[in-house]
Amino acid sequence: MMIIATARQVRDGESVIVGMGPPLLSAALAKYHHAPNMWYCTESGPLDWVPTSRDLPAPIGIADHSLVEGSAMSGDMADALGAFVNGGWAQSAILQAAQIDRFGNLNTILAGTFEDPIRRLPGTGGNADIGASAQRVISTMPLESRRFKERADFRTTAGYIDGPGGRAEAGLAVQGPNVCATTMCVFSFDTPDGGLTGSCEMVLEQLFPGVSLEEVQAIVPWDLKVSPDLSYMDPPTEEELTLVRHLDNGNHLRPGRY
Amino acid sequence: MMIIATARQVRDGESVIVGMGPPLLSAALAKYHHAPNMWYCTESGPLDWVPTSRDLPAPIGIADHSLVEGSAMSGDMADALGAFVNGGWAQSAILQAAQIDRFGNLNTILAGTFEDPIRRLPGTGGNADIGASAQRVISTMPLESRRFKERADFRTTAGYIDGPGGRAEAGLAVQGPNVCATTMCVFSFDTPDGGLTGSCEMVLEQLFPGVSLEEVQAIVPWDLKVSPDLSYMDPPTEEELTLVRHLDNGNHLRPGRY
Amino acid sequence: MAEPIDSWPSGRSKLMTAREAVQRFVSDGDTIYSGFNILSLSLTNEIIRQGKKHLKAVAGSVTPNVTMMSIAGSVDRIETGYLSGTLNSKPFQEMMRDGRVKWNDYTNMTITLRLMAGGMGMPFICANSFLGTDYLKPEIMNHSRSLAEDRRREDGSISPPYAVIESPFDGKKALLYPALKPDVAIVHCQRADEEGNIQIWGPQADTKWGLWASRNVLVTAEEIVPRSVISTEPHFTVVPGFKVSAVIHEPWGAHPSGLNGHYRADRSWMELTGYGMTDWDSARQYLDEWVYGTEDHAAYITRYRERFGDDLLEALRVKDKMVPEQPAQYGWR
Amino acid sequence: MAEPIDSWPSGRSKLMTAREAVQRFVSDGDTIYSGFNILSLSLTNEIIRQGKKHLKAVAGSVTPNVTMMSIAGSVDRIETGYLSGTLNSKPFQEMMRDGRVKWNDYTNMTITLRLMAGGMGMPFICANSFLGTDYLKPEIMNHSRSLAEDRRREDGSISPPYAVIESPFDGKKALLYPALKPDVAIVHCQRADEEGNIQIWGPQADTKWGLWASRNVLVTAEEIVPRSVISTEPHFTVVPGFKVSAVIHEPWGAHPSGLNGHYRADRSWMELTGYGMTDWDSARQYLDEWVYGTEDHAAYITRYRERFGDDLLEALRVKDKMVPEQPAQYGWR
Repeated sequence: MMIIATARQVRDGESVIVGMGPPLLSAALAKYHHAPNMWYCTESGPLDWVPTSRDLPAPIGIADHSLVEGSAMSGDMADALGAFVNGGWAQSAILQAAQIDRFGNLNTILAGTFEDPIRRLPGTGGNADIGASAQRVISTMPLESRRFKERADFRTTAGYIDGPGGRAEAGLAVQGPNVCATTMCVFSFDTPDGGLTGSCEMVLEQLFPGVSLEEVQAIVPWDLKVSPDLSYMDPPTEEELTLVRHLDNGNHLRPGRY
Repeated sequence: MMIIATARQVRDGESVIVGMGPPLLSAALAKYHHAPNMWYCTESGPLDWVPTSRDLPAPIGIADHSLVEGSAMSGDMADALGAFVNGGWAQSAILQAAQIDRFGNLNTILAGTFEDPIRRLPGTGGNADIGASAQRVISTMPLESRRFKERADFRTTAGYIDGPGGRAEAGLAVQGPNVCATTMCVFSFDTPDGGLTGSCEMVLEQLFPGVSLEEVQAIVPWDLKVSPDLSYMDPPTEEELTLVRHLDNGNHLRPGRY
Repeated sequence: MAEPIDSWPSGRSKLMTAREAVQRFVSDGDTIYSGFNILSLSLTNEIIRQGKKHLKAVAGSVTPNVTMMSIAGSVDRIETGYLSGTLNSKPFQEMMRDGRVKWNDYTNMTITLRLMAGGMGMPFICANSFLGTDYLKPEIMNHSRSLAEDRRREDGSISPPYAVIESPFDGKKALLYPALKPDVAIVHCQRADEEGNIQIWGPQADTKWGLWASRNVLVTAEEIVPRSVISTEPHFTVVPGFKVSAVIHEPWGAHPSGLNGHYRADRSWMELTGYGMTDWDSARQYLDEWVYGTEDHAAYITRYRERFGDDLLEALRVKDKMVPEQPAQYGWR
Repeated sequence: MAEPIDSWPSGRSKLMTAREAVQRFVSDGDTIYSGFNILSLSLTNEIIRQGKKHLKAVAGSVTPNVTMMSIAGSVDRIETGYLSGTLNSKPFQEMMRDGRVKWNDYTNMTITLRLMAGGMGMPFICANSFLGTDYLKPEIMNHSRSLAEDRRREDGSISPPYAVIESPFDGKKALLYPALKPDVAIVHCQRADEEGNIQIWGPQADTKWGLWASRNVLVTAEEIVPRSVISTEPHFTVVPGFKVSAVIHEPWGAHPSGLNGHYRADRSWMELTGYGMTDWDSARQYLDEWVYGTEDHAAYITRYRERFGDDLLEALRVKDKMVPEQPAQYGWR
């Protein structure tokens, strides 16, 4: 469901920088399903991946060799993260993270504090690079209390920072997190202009079928904003489910997750 | 003679960044003649050119397509000028210029002054980049009074600037012009340590056969330093003359010049 | 205001004529990247035909087509490291002296790095190239024919063309150059597909970063090929299709300069005409006959054939092939 | 002190064994580049065998071989954007917590740019990646397990891992990262010639700049090829031979990771052993059997074949080929 909810956020014809992990699967689903003309790009260098056959599974890593066959360009990180993303050409990004907070800041580095970490995570990779510069950011992670924080244990990737004007103040482009797709619902962010005005807070947009507002609020530790047009997400179609199982090829999907 | 005198300065086995014009010919002569293992590189991207046949003429431009056939690497200016030269891997450079001065600073931009130029020249190209960073710089130009100045009309490429310590003071690596080969003689520079000490002035090292010290001093406008072991350059061998004519293919050599 | 590149949905063909491309994507006052590798005479001539004005030409080294655009009145500002074809052009020498053409000097490397910075969204980048030279003198940075006006800040002060600071890391001097972000890039390539995936081989110079840094990329291609040709040799792609605004099919598009793998430079023609730039009369003559007098590049090539015969042109075609001895394999299954 | 690369005359073969390469070019305390594309297990294991100490590992993303070198006691400092294989390694988690491994975090892009700066002789380079994050807090820059000591200046003060300045051009905030110049780079490639011309295809990541930036480059090559193979596809060369100190012929040199065009990653092996890093016992066991217990990579592969049979290894070989539909031609005559 999370994979599918994320995939549905991808628009046909847009250039997308796809982060490691589940985003690779969501983006592949979008490409096979409703966005054949999206530009599927990963940070290790392959730009505009077009699978040479519908039988191929989704890439399982950002440097997966299957990404080169069918790509329009085989470049490097200076091309993919430097020019494509930091140069401002990535219309959307799909990112996973360990934590997200009220203002959409992401944490990829550790649980706890730097001086006394509960656990060191692999780190940001290109996450911070992408969050700083992509025109539109879609984050994706399971809705769990350890992941949703009033303030992330550590901010490795800038969202709206502490609220309106935060990005401009920090010297970042006025744009930022736009969507967060989870295992129970989809959030948007309350800002009309990329973080200059509005509360810049996460807003509940869509509930998955069978999920209640209360269940979500019970997990999110702050007083959650709810969209006036809160709706239920359309259930996954047979086509989406078949595709996602085929594409995943047993790599990401785990019972009860995603 | 100037072409040959310049070529003789190239050592076998060293990496060389070859500037446009006559240096392309001198470097090719060295490669065909006594330095088969030099690394022949030009700023447009071809690195380590090895002619595929001894019948080939010298390249006539720094982006000559003949430079790609036989090269170990076909890169770009970020590789050739950025990484190879500015990164400090060019052991020698061969540069032409319109003017050189007492301390080996070069001028490639104009005769006269910026506010009242007699003539605008094409400009520095990679000359200033190379002069700033190559480990050893060989400049080459006809010995003419309009070219040899106490101070260049305009300094586009740093030599030792105003003398000892000049480069360090300016923030440049301690190294600089080492040789200037002309149509009448060869100059070295008076510094034991790349410009920290010594007078850093041009020093007459070798006279071409039949040329007198007085003839040279008559053209050079400052009181010229002369090496204690001033010598006469060995006359060009038949082999050198045959090779240089063949390699030039009628492009650079003009009667009475070079 | 030229049409922004993001008005293009992906997957849609960007094939068009040079005329349409210049109409849609080149505006008076634009900064235009046109490197010495590989010049597109087709787009150069079209810019002149459409009488575009006040363009600023930038590249590590610029080819005679920039001198041409200047003499024709389209280019009046230049930032480059090398002006190919100035020495022999009286009109151009005159324009640079009397200020009709203004300029600031950089170098092959520093323009490449400035484009790299522009392409990667950096405000500036370091290089030591001008340390110890006269270029760091304030009166030179803003000499009377410099581009100081282009660098005027909102508060009226003038931003420098390069600046020395102390490194916050080791306290040493560092010379900074501002990022360069052209409005338009014009270039010719060996091949491209309809979506604008551009493939170039041979000396690369500053091409790749010139294209990444430019807002709109207009490319003339010697060959238009299917996507599968591009994607089976993805290492030749210098910028991907989403970065490109217009693709024009233009055989002999680089003439009179050469195109690796296709044809050699037409040196006799260059010497014959020097692109007609040696004096004002020859310049006007050249422009009337070869630019205004031809409606597009096909007509230019046709006139060339009529004037000099097919043989002269065909003689330029490359005959030798450099064949990979052991072609690299990308297989993964 | 390791032997400087300029002690190599060009044109002389740099072929040697991994043992000789590590003996000659890796010294205790060195900063070593080992990117995630493509790891050289051969050189990793040899560094551990020779008991090198106090190495600092750097790369945009580092692969489990860095975790291995840390657990084996060779690496005690890391600068990277991503640590592949930390989550499941108790020993490594322990070492990062108790300070036996110190680190500062960067990102895939900023390490790539820092290597680019190092490779191009720049003191620093700009990127906005950490603006607005907690990384800019002073107490984080120099946290108790950070590499602050490595950044201590002669005057005793500590140079920051990144610094915000005001741009001298537009006055806006700019975040600077210091150049990164490793002492040694270790990498595996598809092919190289004896002189060290390295050719790599597939995802390039930060490899090229990691090699340009490093003082000594040690490369294991799946194939050693004649110069003519290199020079007929010169676009695949990532750095030229004069930049390389040692070339080692090492079939299956990237195992257990994959090599585009040759073999796939050995996932079953990775899951089976996790490079033996999950706990201290399995780590010691793995090191004893697969590193100390094998004299070189050939012995490692032989043991693998003995243990699991040839089929398991051979099954990884790539069968499909991606054939250029219209091979680019470099001809010029």
